[in-house]
Amino acid sequence: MSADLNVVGQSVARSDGIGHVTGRTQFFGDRTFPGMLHLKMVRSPLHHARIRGVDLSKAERVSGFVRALTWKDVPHNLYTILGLIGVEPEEEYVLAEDRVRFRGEAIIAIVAETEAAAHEAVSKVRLDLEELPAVFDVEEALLPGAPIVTSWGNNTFMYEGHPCRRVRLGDVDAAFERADHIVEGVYNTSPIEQAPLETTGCIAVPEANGRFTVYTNTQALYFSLDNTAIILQVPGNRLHFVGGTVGGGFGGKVDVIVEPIATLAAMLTNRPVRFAYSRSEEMQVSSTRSAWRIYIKDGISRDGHILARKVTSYADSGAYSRQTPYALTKHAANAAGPYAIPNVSIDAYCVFTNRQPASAMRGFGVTMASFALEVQMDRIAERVGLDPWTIRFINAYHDGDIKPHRKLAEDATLIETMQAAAALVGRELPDDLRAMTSAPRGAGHDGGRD
Amino acid sequence: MARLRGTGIAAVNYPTGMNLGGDPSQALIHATTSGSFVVSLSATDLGQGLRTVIGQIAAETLGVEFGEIVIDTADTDTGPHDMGTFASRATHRVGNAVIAAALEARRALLDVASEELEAAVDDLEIDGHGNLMVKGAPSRSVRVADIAALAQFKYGRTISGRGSYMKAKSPVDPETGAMDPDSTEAHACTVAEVEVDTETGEVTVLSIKSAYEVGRQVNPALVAGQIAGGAWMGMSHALYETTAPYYPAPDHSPRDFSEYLMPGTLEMPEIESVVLEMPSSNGPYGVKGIGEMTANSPIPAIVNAIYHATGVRIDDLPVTPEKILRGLEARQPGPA
Amino acid sequence: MTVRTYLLPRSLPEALGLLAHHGPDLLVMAGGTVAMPLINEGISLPEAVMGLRLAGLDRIVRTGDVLHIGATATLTQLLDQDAVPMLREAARNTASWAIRNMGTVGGNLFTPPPGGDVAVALLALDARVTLASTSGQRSLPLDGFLTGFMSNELAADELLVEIEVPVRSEPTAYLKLGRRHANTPAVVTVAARLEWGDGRVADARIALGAVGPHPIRAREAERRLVGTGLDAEAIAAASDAAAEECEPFTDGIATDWYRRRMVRLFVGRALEQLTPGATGEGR
Amino acid sequence: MASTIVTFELGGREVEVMVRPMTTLQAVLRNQLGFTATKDGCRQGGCGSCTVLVDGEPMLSCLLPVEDVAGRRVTTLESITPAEGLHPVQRAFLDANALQCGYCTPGMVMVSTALLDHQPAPTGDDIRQALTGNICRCTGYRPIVTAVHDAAAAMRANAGEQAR
Repeated sequence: MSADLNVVGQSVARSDGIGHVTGRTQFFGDRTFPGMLHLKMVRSPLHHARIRGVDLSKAERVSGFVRALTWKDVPHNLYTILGLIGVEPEEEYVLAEDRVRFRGEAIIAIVAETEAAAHEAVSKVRLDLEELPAVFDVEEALLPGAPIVTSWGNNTFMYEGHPCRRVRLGDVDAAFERADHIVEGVYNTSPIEQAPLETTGCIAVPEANGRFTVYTNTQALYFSLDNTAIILQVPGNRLHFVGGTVGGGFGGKVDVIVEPIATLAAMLTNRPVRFAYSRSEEMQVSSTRSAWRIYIKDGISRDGHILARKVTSYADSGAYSRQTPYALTKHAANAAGPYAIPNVSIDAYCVFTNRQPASAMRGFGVTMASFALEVQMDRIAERVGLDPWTIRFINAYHDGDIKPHRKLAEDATLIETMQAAAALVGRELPDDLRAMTSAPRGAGHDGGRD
Repeated sequence: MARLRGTGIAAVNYPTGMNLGGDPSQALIHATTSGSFVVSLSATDLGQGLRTVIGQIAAETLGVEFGEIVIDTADTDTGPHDMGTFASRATHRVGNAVIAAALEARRALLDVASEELEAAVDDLEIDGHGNLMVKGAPSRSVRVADIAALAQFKYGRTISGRGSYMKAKSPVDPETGAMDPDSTEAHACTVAEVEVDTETGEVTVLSIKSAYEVGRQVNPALVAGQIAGGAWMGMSHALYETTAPYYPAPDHSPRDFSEYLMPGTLEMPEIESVVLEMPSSNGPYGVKGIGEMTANSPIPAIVNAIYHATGVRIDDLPVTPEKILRGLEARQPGPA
Repeated sequence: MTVRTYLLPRSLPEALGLLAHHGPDLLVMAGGTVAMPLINEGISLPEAVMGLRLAGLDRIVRTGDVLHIGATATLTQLLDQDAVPMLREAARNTASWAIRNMGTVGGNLFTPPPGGDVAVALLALDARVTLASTSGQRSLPLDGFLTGFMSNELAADELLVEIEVPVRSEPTAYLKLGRRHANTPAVVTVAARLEWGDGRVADARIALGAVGPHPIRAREAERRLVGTGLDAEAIAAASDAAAEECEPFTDGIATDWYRRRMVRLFVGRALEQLTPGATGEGR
Repeated sequence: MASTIVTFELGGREVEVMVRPMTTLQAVLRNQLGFTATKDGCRQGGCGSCTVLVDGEPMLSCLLPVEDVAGRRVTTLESITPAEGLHPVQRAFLDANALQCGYCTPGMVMVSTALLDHQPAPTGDDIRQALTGNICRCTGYRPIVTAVHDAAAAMRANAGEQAR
């Protein structure tokens, strides 16, 4: 088939390569504008607190201070990224109103003539905070009496009336009864920073025609534009977003957090405004890959087939939703792994804690499921006395198999991929494994399944 | 001092596209007077090489040289809507939109050529190098560039095309979780080899060897780049990275790159890979998407290799030297 | 406070005069590798800063058996001298090439743990520091200059101008454990130096980094070595003593638990390198 | 807060800038002179993306008050890029696909260039040691190390030809 193609399949030189090696590639932050102001955030020093008062008087006297923005200046003071993909409720404030739910939450935006003046003014804002009890563990957050992070009375995202995203296929309890082995594991992962080398940022520039041009390194240009238009309550046609060259994303630049407030500041000052995260803000404030706790319980037949798999997952969303509720749905769809398992039960909880919010990162909802599942597969292999290759081959899904979410598998090539990996490392596979394919199961291919 | 070696494997799948669909990507293409084709998008390039692979897909579909394609992205005043670059969706979604736009532009080009060459559209072909000819009659060949100019100055036509790709939004059954959560699935299998210093608990990743099945490689060199970078990131996740070193405690969160640990040039393992191509039914030229998944299989492969080497199972990421040392000490009571 | 004054004296007297004139609020900076990140992020907001890069304090000169290291000599300059091999090793294990081109030996003494890898070596080498003010100079042992976390004997009107290191011939060992092999904060740093007499350890210096409020000496471990032939038993006793007497802390790099174990291990590894006949193979 | 005038050599010509006290060389290059190849990844000295050469030695422009380089010779990526074509290190980075997003690339190229100026025939360990202060989040470093090897070989071959 490749023979029919001319350029698809060829390693043509990257079209941006010369720009990259000469440094001529223009990133958003390589632009400067006359009169450009700098925005820095006053952030919560506490994990959870009630805001009793804010005193800007000393900050306002700093030489170079231009203005401060509070939540009262924000027309629609809620981020709308979930709303844009049809997920409710919107709950994260652009600037905190009466409460902060994580250390680093933005409270006041300071706009100043220079970055140094902005830093100085930020340091002079006095916050009157009443510290509240905080919760940091996904399971402690679900206990009765735990501090409530959200505005709706419990610490989970609600999926159509359920506190978790559910997937159900067959009857796991009955299959556990029949199983020869029960293998259980608990897997924990830490939050991780996307750490793109270029930090998240933008410059919003007022134009003579009343529009605003926003130079940004967002991963999703229209997401950012739509979100900004709603928060500012202006027609989208007043906004012009320019991007396309991003100094690394890895999911960290899908949150569209910086553009709305920078554009608002540009609107209120009628000057270009730059807002870019510092490296420590990128690490301590911007969204992370969520931490996970994943419980897996498997019922295994004597010959190593997985008869039933029950997965209970908790993702630490931090203080707000951002993209994590959506990640749990993707997680639930993939939490049984690339295996054919007739009985599956998955409960995937999006849990809120007083931690910096999590959101998207490379492998959204799947990376840590793959970690847990593939370590679990080795546990199963050890329990039933099979080698790690065999356990995966005999359980691998085939085209036409029903997945836990009830879509029939297509494009399944796990078996062929494992065969190629074995060949790469010189692992001699037994003939029966070498003969397998991912083709739909026929006679002799579904050996002994229930 | 003992240095123990072990190998581990992991096999994974990875879904392409925003899981529940409803995520459009659009493309517009028009020809210039000189026969170049401008592809207007609003998709962003994160460094994976989007501009390059989309240019290849456009060139392939139009039948012209890669150098004749100009990718104009991302500007909301000129580029049509795109949901964004994430979820391993860009090559799949934007590629499909560009194919649709290119086919429409190609048809407009052939319509003009048909008149100019007095031949039926179905009898025309473009050779992939910018030559347009009557099938079986190589002498009746013209340059695409000449037709593009004639379209503008003789026929007063545009040579342009519009394309959109969207997987319809899929609902989720809240009781059973029944849903359609992917467009296609790519696969990977990784074998990792590690060495563990039993006195310090330090892990050296010696090699990460993987097979990837990605449907179709539009640009093998760029795929190789994703694999090498993803393997490194997977190793980094497995052994180093955290914003909360003592999770769930929130203390000691890093502020800079000396505290936020990632492996460097002195920790590079050997990386080897093989790529299989089993084209998907719905990807552009069979593409599945590789961007995200390359970091996934190395993580459990490394963790399994550590167990194979030491007999200590660590189920908490990152696997720090301290966790290994505590595991070893728990197995063999008494000071090391 | 936005920096309103940046002073760049061209000589030591000028620097001392400026310090006396501006008083204790003047931030003194040498290589900038510690202060500049804090200023850039608005964490430190000094009004007036004095940079020492041009003050002529960057020479490394050997006089007899003493190596005089100007306070603003860079870590790269330490790599280029060969009088004291341990200092080369310490510099090589510190930060990255560009940081070594900027960071100074004097500045390393003011770097909070887990930084200060060169200071650990200097401590084991019995280095002395020279402090100067407009009213004169004084010299004191580095061991004693460092008094606590980010605190030292420097008076408000004084500058550190020089570090004096005795040049000796006995072998030394310097080991640093980080989470990476280079450009990495220390889990623990160990610098060891033994003086021998009649086949016995006559005197011992064991300095530890990243396991105390500042680089510290493991005095009990040193005592246990004196008079021994550095056999396995002596090494074990000294390692245990060092692990016992150090004051490890927990940070994002390692816990106190892990650091204490690594002190025991790396003091042992360092001493094994110093065993007569050892090949010197280490990390 | 009196501004001062600082003069230094940039890419072979003398430049004069008026700055507020303690403005970093990075800020001067990027914001005042438009030399934006020097990047801005952390301002903490931790990423290497702002690496420039001062009198031929790699330094981090984010940590360097511009007053400190008065009278000295500063080399940025713009300075080593030939009017036509590419420097051998740039060519090698391009050919080895030693880049993805491009944000670390200028710093990587500057350090590599300095290394090859000091050591025309570096070992693999020399290369890896030289690059330990430069972070890349995309490539996993292997293609970058390969590129520096390739550049060294190309520059030696080129020097050999010129000698003949």
